[in-house]
Amino acid sequence: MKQTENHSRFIEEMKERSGQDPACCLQCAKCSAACPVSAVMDLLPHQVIRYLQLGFTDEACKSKTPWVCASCFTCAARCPRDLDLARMMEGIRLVALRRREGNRLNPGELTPEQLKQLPQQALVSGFRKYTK
Amino acid sequence: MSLAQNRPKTEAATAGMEAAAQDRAWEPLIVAFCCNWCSYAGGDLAGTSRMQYPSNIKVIRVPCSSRMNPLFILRAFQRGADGVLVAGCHPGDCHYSTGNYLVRRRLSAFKRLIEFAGLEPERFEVRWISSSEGDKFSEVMREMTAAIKALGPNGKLRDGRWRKIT
Amino acid sequence: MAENNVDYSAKIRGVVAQDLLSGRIDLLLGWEKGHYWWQSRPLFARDQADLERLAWDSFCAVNLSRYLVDELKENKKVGVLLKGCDARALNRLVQDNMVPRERVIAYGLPCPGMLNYAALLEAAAGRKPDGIAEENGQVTVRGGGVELTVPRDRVLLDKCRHCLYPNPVHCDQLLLTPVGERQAPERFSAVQERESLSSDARFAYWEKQLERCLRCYACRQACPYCSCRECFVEQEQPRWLSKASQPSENFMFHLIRAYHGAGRCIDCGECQRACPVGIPLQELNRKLIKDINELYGHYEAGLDPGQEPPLLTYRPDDPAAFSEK
Amino acid sequence: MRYRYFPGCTVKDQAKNMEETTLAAAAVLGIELEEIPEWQCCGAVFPLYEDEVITLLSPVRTLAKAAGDPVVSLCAACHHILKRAQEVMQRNAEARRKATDFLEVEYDGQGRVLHFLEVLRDDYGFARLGQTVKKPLAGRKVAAYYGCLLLRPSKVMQFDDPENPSIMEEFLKALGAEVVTTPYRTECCGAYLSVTQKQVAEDTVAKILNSAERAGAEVIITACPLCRYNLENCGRTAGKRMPVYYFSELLAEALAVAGTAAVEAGEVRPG
Amino acid sequence: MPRVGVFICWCGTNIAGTVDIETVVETARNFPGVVHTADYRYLCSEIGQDLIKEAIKNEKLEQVVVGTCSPRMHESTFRKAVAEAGLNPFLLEVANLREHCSWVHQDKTEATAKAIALLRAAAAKAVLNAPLIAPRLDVEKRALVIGGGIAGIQAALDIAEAGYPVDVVEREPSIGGRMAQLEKTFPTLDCAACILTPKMVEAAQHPQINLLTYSEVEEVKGFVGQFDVKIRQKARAIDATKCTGCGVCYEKCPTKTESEFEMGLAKRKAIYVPFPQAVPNVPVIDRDNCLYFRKGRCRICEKECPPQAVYFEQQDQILERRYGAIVVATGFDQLNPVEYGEYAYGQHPDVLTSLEFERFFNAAGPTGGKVVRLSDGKPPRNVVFIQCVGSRDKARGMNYCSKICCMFTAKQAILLKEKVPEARSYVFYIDVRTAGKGYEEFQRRAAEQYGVAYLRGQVGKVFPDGDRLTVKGVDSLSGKTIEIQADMVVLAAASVARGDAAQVGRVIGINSDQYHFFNEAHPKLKPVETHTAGIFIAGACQAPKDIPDSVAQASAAAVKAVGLLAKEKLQGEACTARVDQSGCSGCLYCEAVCPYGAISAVQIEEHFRGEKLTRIVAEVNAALCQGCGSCTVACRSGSINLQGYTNAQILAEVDAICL
Repeated sequence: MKQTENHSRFIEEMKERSGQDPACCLQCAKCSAACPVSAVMDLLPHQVIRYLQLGFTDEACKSKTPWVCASCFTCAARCPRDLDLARMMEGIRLVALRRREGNRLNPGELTPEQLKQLPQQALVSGFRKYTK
Repeated sequence: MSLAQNRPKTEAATAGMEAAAQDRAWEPLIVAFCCNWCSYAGGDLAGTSRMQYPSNIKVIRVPCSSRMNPLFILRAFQRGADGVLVAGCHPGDCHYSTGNYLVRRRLSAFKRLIEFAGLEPERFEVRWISSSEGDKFSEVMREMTAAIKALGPNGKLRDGRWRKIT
Repeated sequence: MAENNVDYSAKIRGVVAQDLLSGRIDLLLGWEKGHYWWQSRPLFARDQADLERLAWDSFCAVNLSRYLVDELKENKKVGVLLKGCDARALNRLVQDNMVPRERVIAYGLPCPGMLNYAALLEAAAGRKPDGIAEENGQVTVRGGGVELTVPRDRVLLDKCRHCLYPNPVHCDQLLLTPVGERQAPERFSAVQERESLSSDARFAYWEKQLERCLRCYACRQACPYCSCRECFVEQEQPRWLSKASQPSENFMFHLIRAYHGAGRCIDCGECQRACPVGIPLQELNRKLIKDINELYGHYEAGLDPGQEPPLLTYRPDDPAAFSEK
Repeated sequence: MRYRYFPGCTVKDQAKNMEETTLAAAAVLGIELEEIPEWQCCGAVFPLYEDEVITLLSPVRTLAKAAGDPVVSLCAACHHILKRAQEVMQRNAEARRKATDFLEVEYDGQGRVLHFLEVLRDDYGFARLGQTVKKPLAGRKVAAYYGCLLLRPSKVMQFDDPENPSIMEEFLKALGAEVVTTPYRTECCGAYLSVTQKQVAEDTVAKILNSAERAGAEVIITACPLCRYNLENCGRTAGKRMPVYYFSELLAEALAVAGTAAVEAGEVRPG
Repeated sequence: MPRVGVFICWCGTNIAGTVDIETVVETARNFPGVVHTADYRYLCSEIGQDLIKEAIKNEKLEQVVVGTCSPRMHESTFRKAVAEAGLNPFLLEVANLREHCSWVHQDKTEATAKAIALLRAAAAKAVLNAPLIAPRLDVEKRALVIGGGIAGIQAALDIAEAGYPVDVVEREPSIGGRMAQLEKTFPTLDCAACILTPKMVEAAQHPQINLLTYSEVEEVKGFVGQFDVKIRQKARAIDATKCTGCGVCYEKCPTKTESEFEMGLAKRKAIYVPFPQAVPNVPVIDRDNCLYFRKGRCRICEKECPPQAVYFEQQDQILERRYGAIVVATGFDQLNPVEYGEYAYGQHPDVLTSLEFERFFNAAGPTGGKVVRLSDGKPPRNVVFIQCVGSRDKARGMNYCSKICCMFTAKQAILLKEKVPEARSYVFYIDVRTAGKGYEEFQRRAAEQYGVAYLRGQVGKVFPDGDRLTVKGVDSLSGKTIEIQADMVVLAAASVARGDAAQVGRVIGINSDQYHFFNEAHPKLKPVETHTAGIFIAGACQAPKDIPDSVAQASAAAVKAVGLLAKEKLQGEACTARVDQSGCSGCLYCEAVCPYGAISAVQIEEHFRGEKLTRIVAEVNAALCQGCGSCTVACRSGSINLQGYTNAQILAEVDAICL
C-alpha cells in the first residue's frame, strides 16, 4: 500500500468532484466484464480502481485505459456498488491532462477523409476529451 | 438573588446571540426524549457502533413517545435547554402499536403552537428513529446540534432564575 | 332589536315559566340586567319572582353552560338558555361527561350576535352613551342628547363577528326563529397576520401581551373546556409551574391552556372577553383550530357530540408538522 | 404540439437528412418544432467531473433560452448532454449558481428535455402514429440500434429500460416494419474511438452487425450520427453491407413524405 | 429525603477510558439525598453486585443509582441485586454512561460533564421512585407457530414434545415450505424429501399439533401469555374429514393452470395438491381457475370423488383462539431477477433462477428429473452459474450477502455433473463463502473432483444469440475477459424477505429491518426474541439462512416459548398507569387513547354538602396496561399517572439535566 500525499489528494478530489469513492468498490469486476472496449486496455477497469485503492495513482494515470474508455456508461449502469466509473476515468484523464502530459489527439493524425466524413460531434468530443 | 435582576430581558434572544458572539465557549444544551423501544435503542446502537455525536445531547428515556407531555418540553426550555428533540419508533412500528400515531398529531399541533409563540422551528424537533438506525440517531444528533449552534442560545420561554445564558 | 326584545324576553319567560313552575326543572339558567344598561349577568331563577328579572338583549354574552357543572350537583334537573356558542359548549361538556345531558333542558336562542360596549363607546365619539336602540341591522347610540347610528356588525363582540353557528345545535326546544347562516371569512385573519411575522417578531408580540397577565385565571373560569377538577397550575405534586407572574411562567400557562383546548375549543371567545388586561387569547385557540383543521381534516368542536376529537384519534397516513425522513 | 427545437452541429451538416426527414415528418404529424434562435453547440461531451462549470455553459444557455418550454433534439449526443446538464442544474446548487451567474440568465432546471422519439411515444402516441402511416414498411426486416447515449445513465436519461429498451421497436411496429431484435442493440459502437483507436470500433461494430444479420435484419436504424458513422464505416471495413438509416428516414418513408434528401438519395423508396 | 447510594461502573476502560470516574464520584456526593458513593471496575460482576448489596445493608440505602451501560443491557441485573438486598427492585435508576456517553464522545472533559448530568438526572428521578409490584398474569398454555416450513415444523415438534398444544398456521395447502422444493441438501447431499417428509408426517400425526393449512393469521391482540388471535381458514371446497387423498379428482379435472410449487415451470389442475408428498394430502380447489366457480358448470371432481368429499359451498372459517406464545417462521422468497436485464432472464427460456433449476433434478419436477434445456429439450453442455444476482448490490438489489448461494450453487454444479456427466459448469463469483461445518470441503470437492470451473469475477451480459447464450464475463484474477457459449445460465438470485413481510409483521406486532426481515430483540444476545414479549422468530424470515441454522433457531425459539408456557404465572408490567380519582373528572380521554383497552369507567360515590353524589371516573386494569403512558398526556389534570415514569419524575429529570 502506498500512502503518498499526492494519492490522498487525488482521492479526496475524486470524491468531492465526482462523488465517487474507490473504497466502495468490492472488485467484482462486472465493469470489466461489461466494458465493450476492454480488449485494447492495458489495465481492465476494475484493475484501475484497484490501483487507486492501493495507492498506485501515478501508475493508474499512466495507464491507457482511461483514454480507451468511450464513456458509454455500461459499467456505471451495471455496477452493484453504484459507482460511476466513467466519472472516475474522467478524473484520471483530467489529472493527466492538467499535468500537461501532452495531448492525446493530434489533428495531424486525422486523414482528410476522416475530417470530411466524421460527424462534428465526434471531432469536437474527441478533442474535448483528449486535449487540454 | 433577587428575581427582578434575573428576569430575562425582552430581547433575551438577541442578548443570547451577542453572548454567543463574544463567548466562543458557548455550547448548546439539547434535551432528547427517546422512546425506550426504538430511539433509545437506536442510541444504544450508535454507542455500540461508536458513532460519534456532540455531547450537547442529553437523553431522557421515556417508555413511548406518546408519554411526552408538552409541559415537559416547555419545562426544558424554561430551565435553559436551547433545543428539544422527541424521538420515537417509525409510524406503524410503535412497540405499543399506536402511540406514535397519536404523537404525530399531538406534537405537530404543539410544534406549530410554540412556533406561533415565537420559538424558532429548529429548536423543537420530532424524529422517528428505529432500533436499527444507530447511524440515523447520531446523524440527527449532529444535525440538531449544528442547527442550534447556528441559532445561538435560546432566551425565549426561558426563566432567568434558572440556568444562566452564558 | 332593543325595543322588540322586550317581547322576546316575555315570550321566553312564558315558555320557561311553565317548566319551572310545573317542576319539570328545578332551576332555570338565564340572564338578567346588571348594574349598567350594557351589562347582562347570569340569572338563577327558581320561582316566578326570579323569572320576572329574566332579560334577553344584545348583552347576554355570558356562556351559561359552564354553570351547569356546579348547579347539577344541587339540582336534579336544570333548564338553560343557550345561544349558538353556548349550545356547542353544552355539547362539549356532555362529550367530556361533565354534564349528564338527560338532566338538562336546553332552550335554544338563535343569536344575532352580542354587542361590545367598548365599540359602542367608540361609536359614541367621546360622549358617554346612556342607551341604544336597534333596528334592522343598525344600532343607534344615545348619549349627551345626541344620537349616532352605526351598522350593527361594527359594534359586535369579536367572538360574534367571527361566529359561524349562531343557531343553537341539539336543543330540546328552539324558542325563537333561527337567524340566517353566517360566514366568517375573517376568522383566522389575525392568526395569519401573526404567522407572516418572523419568529423574533412573534415572540416580541406575545411577550408584550403576556407580560400583562395577572394570572387571575379569569380566562380559565370563563372557559367551557376548562373542566378539570383541579387545574395543572394549582397542583403541588408535581409543581408544573410556579405561581409567580413571570414571563416564561406566563408563556407556559397560556400555551398549555390553549393546548388543552386543542380539538376541544368551540371558539366562543369567553376567555378573551373575560381577560381583565385584554390579552388576545383567542388567537392562540384559533391558531390550534386552524392548524388541526389544515392537518387532520375539518373539525368544529361541539357541533357533533358523536365525532371524536381530533387528538384522540389518528389515521396511519396523517401528515406531520415535522420531517418524517 | 409545440416544442423548442435544438438541432446541434452534426444535424446541420453530416446528418442533414436526419433533420430534413424529421422536420418533414413532423409537419405531417402536426408537431411544431420551433428552432431555438442563435443556438450553440451542445458541447459534444458531458463534463463528468463537476469542478469545471465552463463546459456546462453552452447546454445551460440553450436550456435557459427555452425558458421552461419543452426542448426537443434529434441527435442522441445533443439530447444526452442537454438532459444531463439539466440534471446537474437541478441537483448541484453550486454549479447552478456559477453557471447562471456567468451567463446572467435565470434557470433552475425546469422544463422537459426530450428526444424526438419520446415526443412520438409520450405526446403523439405510437398508436396514433400507426394510424397516420400511409406506406407501412410491410415486410421490411428492421433492427433497432440504441447505442449508449439515449439510455445511460438511466437514472438521469429516463429514456427507457437501459438493458431491455423497447421504444424503437414500438416505433418500428407503428411504421408497420417487421421488428428484429439483437442482443447487441444496447452495446457501445466504439464512439469516438473510431478517431483514435479505429480497431476497437471495428470490432464492436462487427459484433453488432453480425448479430443483427444472424437475427435476419436487412436494415438497422439509429438516432445517433456517430453510431451511424461507425456502423457504416467500420462496418464497410469489416465487409458488412447492411444499410444504416436514421429512424427519421424510415418515418418519412412510412409517412410518404416526398422531396427529402433521403428520398433523393434513393434511400427512401417513395410508394 | 430518602437515603440514596450512587455506584459508578468503569466497565473496564469502556467508561473509565473516556469519563473521569473520580470527578463524577466527587460530584455525585453532593447530589440531594446521596449518602453513599462507590465505583468499581465491573459493577455487573458478582463482586460489583455484592458491593451494592453490602452498601444497601450497611448504609441503610433507600434508593440506588447506578452509572453503567445501557439500562436495556443490565437494568434487570441490578434490579435483581437490589431485590436480593431487600429493597423493592424498582427503587433503582440507571444512568447510561456507556452507550450514550463514553462510547459516543472522545473528549474526556465533555464526556465527564455529560456523565455527571445524566447521573444527576437519574438521582433526581430516583428520590421520587416508589416501590412497585408487578401484577401476576395467567399464561394460556398453548402456542401458535406461523409458517409451516422446516423452521415452523421443527419449532412445533419441539414445543409439542415438551407437552404443550401447538397450532401451526400455513398459508399454502401443504406444510413443507421451501425445503419441500429442494432436491438435495448441502453439504451431505441427502435428498430433501427423505429427511423432510418424515418430519411433516410426524407433525401431522402428533397429538399435540394441530395443522391449520391453507390458513392465514388475520389479527393478533393481547400480550405475552394471552395473545388473542384471529385465523382465517380458507375454504378448500373439500371436506377434509371425508377425503381419502386418492387423487381421482385432480386426475379428472379438465382445467390446467400454472403450478406455484413449480414456479410456473409446470402445470397443475384447478383442483390440486401442490406436490405428491403434501401434508395434509387433501386437495384444494383454486376458485380463480375452477370452471364451476368461474362459469357455474363442470363439477366433474364432485361426480368422480369416491367418498363424495367435494363440497363447493364450503365457506372460509374464522378461528379465534388464545395463545401464550407465538413463533413466527414465515420464511423467504427468491428475488425475481427480471430487473437485471443484462442477464436476459425472462427473455430466454434457458436462463433460470437457482430455485427453478433445482426443480430440474427432482423426479416429480417439470422435466421428470431430466436436466434439459427448455428451449430444445437437449441436455446442456455448458452451464454458467452467476453468483450474487441482487446480493451485495446496493445499486439495484440488496446490500447484504444472501449467505446460502455459494453452497447451493456448488451443490447444483455437483448434481449437474452426476446427471449430465459431459456437462461443464462455470461459476462466476465475487467471493466464495463457505463458513459452516463441512461446507468448505464440499465446495472444494465441486472444484477438484467435479471439475467445476470457478471464475473470480462477474458477468457483464448474457447475449441470447441464436440458440445459444453468449456469456461475456471476466476473471479478475488473471485479468482476462472470458466469453462462454452457454446452453444454460443459472442465476443465484438473492434471498429476500417475503413480499408481504412488513404487512405480516404489522399484523403480528413485530418490526422489521430496512429489508423487511423481522428484527430480533438483540443481534447477539436475543437472536430469537422480538421486541414484543412472547413472540419469537425462527428461520429465514429473520435473515437469509440455510437449513441447519433455521432448524437450530427453530429449536431455540421453541425453548423460549416452552419456558414461557411452563410458567405458572407471568410477571406483568410493573410500570403501569394509575388514576387519582379525586382529580379525575371522568372525561375518559385516557380510555380513548389506550391501545390495550386497559382503561374503563367506574362509578364512585362522593359526599357533597351532606348529599351523596355519584360520578364516573377512569380505572386502570393493571394486568392489561403495558405502560406506554399515552393516557397521562391525554389527561389535562394529570390525574392519571404512569408509575416509574411519573410526571414528577420526568420533570425532576428535566430540571436536573438543565442544571
